[in-house]
Amino acid sequence: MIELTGGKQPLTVSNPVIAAAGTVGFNSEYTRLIDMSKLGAMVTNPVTWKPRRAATGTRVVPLDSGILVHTGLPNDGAHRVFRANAAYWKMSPCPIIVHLAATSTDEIGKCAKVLDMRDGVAAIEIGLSDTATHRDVRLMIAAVLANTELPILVRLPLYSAPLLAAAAEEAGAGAIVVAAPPRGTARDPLTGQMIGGRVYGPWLKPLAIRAVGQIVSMVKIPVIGCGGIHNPDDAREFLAAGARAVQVDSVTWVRPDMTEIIARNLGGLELTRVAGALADEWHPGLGETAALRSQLIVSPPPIAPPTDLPR
Amino acid sequence: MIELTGGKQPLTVSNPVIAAAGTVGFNSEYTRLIDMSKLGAMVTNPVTWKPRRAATGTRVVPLDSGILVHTGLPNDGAHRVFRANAAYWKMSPCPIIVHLAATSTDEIGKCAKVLDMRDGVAAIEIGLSDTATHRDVRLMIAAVLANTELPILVRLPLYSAPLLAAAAEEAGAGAIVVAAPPRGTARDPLTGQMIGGRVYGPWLKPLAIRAVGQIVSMVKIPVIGCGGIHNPDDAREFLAAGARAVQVDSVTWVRPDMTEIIARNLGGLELTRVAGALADEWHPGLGETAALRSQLIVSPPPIAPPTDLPR
Amino acid sequence: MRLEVWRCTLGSMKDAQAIIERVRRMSAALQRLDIAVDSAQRSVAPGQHFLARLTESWDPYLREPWIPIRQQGNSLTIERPTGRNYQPGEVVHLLGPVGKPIPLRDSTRTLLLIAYDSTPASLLMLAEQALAARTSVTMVLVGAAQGYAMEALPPELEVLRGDDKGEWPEQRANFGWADQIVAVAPPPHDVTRYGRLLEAVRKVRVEIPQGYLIGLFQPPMPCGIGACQACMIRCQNGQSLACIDGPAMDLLDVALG
Amino acid sequence: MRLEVWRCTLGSMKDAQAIIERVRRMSAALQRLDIAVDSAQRSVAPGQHFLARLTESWDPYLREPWIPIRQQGNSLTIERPTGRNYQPGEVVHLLGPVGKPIPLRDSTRTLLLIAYDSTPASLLMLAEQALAARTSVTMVLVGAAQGYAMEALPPELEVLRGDDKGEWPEQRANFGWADQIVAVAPPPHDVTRYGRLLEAVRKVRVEIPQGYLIGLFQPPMPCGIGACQACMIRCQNGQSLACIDGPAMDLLDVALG
Ligand SMILES: Cc1cc2nc3c(=O)[nH]c(=O)nc-3n(C[C@H](O)[C@H](O)[C@H](O)COP(=O)(O)OP(=O)(O)OC[C@H]3O[C@@H](n4cnc5c(N)ncnc54)[C@H](O)[C@@H]3O)c2cc1C
Ligand SMILES: Cc1cc2nc3c(=O)[nH]c(=O)nc-3n(C[C@H](O)[C@H](O)[C@H](O)COP(=O)(O)OP(=O)(O)OC[C@H]3O[C@@H](n4cnc5c(N)ncnc54)[C@H](O)[C@@H]3O)c2cc1C
Ligand SMILES: Cc1cc2nc3c(=O)[nH]c(=O)nc-3n(C[C@H](O)[C@H](O)[C@H](O)COP(=O)(O)O)c2cc1C
Ligand SMILES: Cc1cc2nc3c(=O)[nH]c(=O)nc-3n(C[C@H](O)[C@H](O)[C@H](O)COP(=O)(O)O)c2cc1C
Ligand code: FES
Ligand code: FES
Repeated sequence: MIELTGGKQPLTVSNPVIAAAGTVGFNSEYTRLIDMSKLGAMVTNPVTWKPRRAATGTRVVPLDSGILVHTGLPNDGAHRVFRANAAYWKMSPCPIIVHLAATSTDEIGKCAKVLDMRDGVAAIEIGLSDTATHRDVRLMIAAVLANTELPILVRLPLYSAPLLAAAAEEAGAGAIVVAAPPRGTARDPLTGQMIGGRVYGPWLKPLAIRAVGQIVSMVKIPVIGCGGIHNPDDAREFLAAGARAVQVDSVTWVRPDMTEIIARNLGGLELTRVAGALADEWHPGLGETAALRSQLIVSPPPIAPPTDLPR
Repeated sequence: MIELTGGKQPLTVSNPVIAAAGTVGFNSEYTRLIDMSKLGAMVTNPVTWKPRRAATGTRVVPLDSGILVHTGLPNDGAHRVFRANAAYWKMSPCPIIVHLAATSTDEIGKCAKVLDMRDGVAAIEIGLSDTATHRDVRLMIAAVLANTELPILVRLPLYSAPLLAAAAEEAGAGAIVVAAPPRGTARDPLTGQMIGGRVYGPWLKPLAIRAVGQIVSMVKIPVIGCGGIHNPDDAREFLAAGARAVQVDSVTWVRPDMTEIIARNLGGLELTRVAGALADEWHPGLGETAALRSQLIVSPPPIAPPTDLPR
Repeated sequence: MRLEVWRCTLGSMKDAQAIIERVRRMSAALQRLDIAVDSAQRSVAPGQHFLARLTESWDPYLREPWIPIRQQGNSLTIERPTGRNYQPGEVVHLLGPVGKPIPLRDSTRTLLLIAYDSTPASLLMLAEQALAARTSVTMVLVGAAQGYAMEALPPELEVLRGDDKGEWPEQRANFGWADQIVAVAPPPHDVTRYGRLLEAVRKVRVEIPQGYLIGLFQPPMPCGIGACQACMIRCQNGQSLACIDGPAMDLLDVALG
Repeated sequence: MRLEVWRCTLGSMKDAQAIIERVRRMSAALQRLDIAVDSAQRSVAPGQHFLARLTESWDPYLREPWIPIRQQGNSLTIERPTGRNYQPGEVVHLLGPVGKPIPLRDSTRTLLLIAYDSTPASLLMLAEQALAARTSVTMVLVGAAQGYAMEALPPELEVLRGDDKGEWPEQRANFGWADQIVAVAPPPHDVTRYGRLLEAVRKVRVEIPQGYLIGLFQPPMPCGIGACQACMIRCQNGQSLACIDGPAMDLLDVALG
């Protein structure tokens, strides 16, 4: 087990791979494509105290090797979101971490209070605005701490993460998530307008890993790496840089199977790499297609199929 | 003509497309592949007062859609660099902007003083370290201003550019370049080591454009956009965001022709898009290859070949 | 409202591999691909589509929407622009079916289909199924949609043409005649187009019943599964996800303002 | 030092298109491509290579090094690992020739080539040209290089095998016999390998003349043209660029410490 947060009541997870806020929804959306029980946890989409409507206009701009998304953090407000998802959170195959957008100390405090009384919520992740200051970090964490005993993760913006990390630790965060996706501006090919939004892609990885490396030497609480992970090796690079765990983001949208593969790989559950099949799906001959055979010539099977298949 | 810098002696260029520092060398390296006279200017690789040796160990890590480079700013020191390149700078087909790395006020001041007396240098670009503060910005600019009448461009780090822009303007910068490539960390596939360095790729563009958009509303001096430009439309997005001109970076390495195409396009010199030939290379029948024909079916020739070809 | 159909198609969503078996050029702008698909993806209904990925590279990053226009045995026919070359034998990752079937009312005997400025591909399966069920179907190609290859349309279909403003001579008659209307307009002008359509229909029909006037919403879909919230449609009464609740939306429910 | 040759090859650098004409599988790990190249790129000399780009996508981003092993008429033969499928007819962007020819001394009648842990591809053109000029050539395949397909080597070549430590039984004899030695070791272990080689040669030859012991440096090359400074080699006396001054470096000049 991995202690994901410090503090009195640490959150422990069985796998270091977590689905990041904003990528897997509030509920069971991905259970149809991903075995969520293989993940260490899932972070919900952001929740605010008051309901928020979707942004108008363009909300997606395709980028070279990535995507810009501008949703406007739509959600039905804390009460309705918690009510609508309570049943699933209780029976979820992996721990649920609820992401609260740090709109104001008052509102985030109220959200935390409501969550504190709910079963099925393993922790709270605080999401800060890109312009958050030391003071914002301290006040938001204090507001949440005052209203819940739940472990608290704080997700810091990429650019300012090294500047804010120590403040988050001092204020009582149980773990730091490095980092939220940065914001960018790109031209919408359909309307010709310049659109601002969060940007995602594999290229986020070196930027986030650098920030992780800087921050692990500053704080004692666990650091959770996030940004641009697209395969198991990417995730391992974050661990090598000092992260305790990782959050997988936009790859889930474009290659949902990859999120499970990453979790299985880091959890030691990937046994039959050659055929690309799951351990419990493997049977003799599975890897014998022509396409797979041609790959084999380049790199021979690293290990023999296990005689004892884990469930 | 485009006024690239403010101030008494503005630097004017004939094309808004400039080759960025660190990408085209100190001298005529790319004249064999690019018609440099089509560019607005070229910025040299960084120069320091004292000679610097190349970094040891891994200096290049291929990334998804990009590259991490860690050179260690190697150069023979201001005196030798200036002497070795003086002849070319004087006869260069485009204005030369010399990039000075801001190692210390003393050293950068001495570099500026030597440059001030040289023919063939159109301007100085100051390169700041990633951790530069307001104070560093002010002191470095002051040190250069005290030693030269040359126009001064200041290239700001991506993450802190919006925070430092006003300070650069106040201190007397003639223009702001937004932004220097950010630093990242990635695993070298050959050695397995984690390597830190500058990162480049098309995905830099939305991040840099956002910073440009923020900064043009803060300062009155020209802003020059830089980061991830890989085709003419990318460059136009920077102009749409308020940039006066653009610097083209790593695409020059992987598609040198593209740098010229971008300059020609933004300079109104791209006339025969269909055959992909230069205006002065066009002749009847040039576009008649099978490959080109198949493209034509999708999008018919936008314009007829010009009857009067510009030189 | 055919809820049981929706449930069951939601349940069958999969990310599976398919193989391109045949590539036919239909016109200068269009080609059709016959693809052999996983059994779970065969039972796709009009309105549903797939998110396709053809490369292991991350550029392009997003999956592209592949709209089936016909289903036959193991294979689906997909319509694509001619920009890219597809090879028979090529393997493609398909995620789907995405979305719900277009809710055709049982009482519909006369069906009006309108394609604004886009290929009518997402209406073709519906048209063929309706024609096979002896429903009279009229298709109006409006604006840029007029360039669509006529040969690619079923011969039994009545085809009309509308101008760039979205009007055509038989418009009022059509609105009076149709038991149900299904329109497709591409983003970013979908809401504007549908707003004008609703206005125009209101001039002919005093009362528009629930489920009578359907618009298809096809914004870019990063996830296709209801998670990323990028495909939200603002409704009179909250918001809906195009990938889960759509693409077919009752235009009376949508905030067209 | 054949300066005029270098000048003229520097001058001929180009970014041009080439067409793959033939693809032959040589072994489980190797394939050879015959490519038709631009006339300016035909006159490539042993040691020079090209930077190739096969896709319009930005992933992969960097060009890959293509090392010619033979030149015949319009076409070059390139050796590549079997991981990727190449198609006859495929067009490839080639930038080059990159670097300078390996400076073979006029007096060389016996040539020792050593490939450490890598394909000897970058020595093959040199070997064939030297053999054609009636020079005796011995090639030592060291460490992982031992797996190289023997059938792919010219039959007149004497081939020896060295162990993972870089040693082989005939080593001392070879060093005494050779008029010149050219070695290739891939990064990141090139400097270490060459350092040990220099030491071993010193044990046999008291005095090593300038230009006698050559090592090829093949770090990743983003630009290949001397601009990015990523391919620098630390020398006794300053620094050199592998893409401009290399790949062949006199090991006496390089800082092997
Ligand atoms: C028409 C057709 C016929 C085929 N016939 C055969 C056949 O006869 N034999 C055969 O072996 N294959 C066959 N395949 C391929 C087969 O369907 C699978 O796609 C293949 O076994 C997995 O390859 P992949 O890595 O591309 O799959 P992916 O799409 O990458 O993965 C498929 C599933 O396996 C999981 N997974 C993949 N890799 C791992 C891993 N290393 N560890 C844990 N979980 C993992 C993923 O989460 C996902 O759920 C065929 C494919 C097609 C289209
Ligand atoms: C074997 C072979 C035979 C060929 N035969 C023919 C032939 O018969 N007829 C023919 O037309 N082509 C032919 N081509 C293609 C031709 O060589 C050129 O490559 C083509 O005309 C340019 O296409 P491109 O856009 O890919 O070139 P690029 O590599 O993109 O550009 C080539 C040069 O043109 C410049 N350039 C490109 N586009 C523009 C633009 N829009 N504006 C300004 N400058 C630009 C670039 O700076 C560069 O210097 C052949 C190619 C091969 C490999
Ligand atoms: C009031 C406010 C609160 C925010 N809180 C969060 C948050 O909790 N989590 C987060 O990821 N981003 C947060 N952000 C900052 C993000 O940069 C961005 O606004 C959010 O991800 C929505 O982006 P989009 O509307 O472009 O999709 C917040 C922004 C604002 C204005
Ligand atoms: C003393 C010092 C001065 C710097 N000056 C510059 C500069 O002038 N231009 C620049 O692009 N980067 C400058 N940087 C910061 C860069 O982030 C980085 O160090 C430089 O680009 C070299 O990166 P590399 O060694 O990883 O290739 C400077 C860094 C230091 C330590
Ligand atoms: S596409 Fe992601 S929620 Fe609809
Ligand atoms: S590869 Fe760029 S300088 Fe040698």
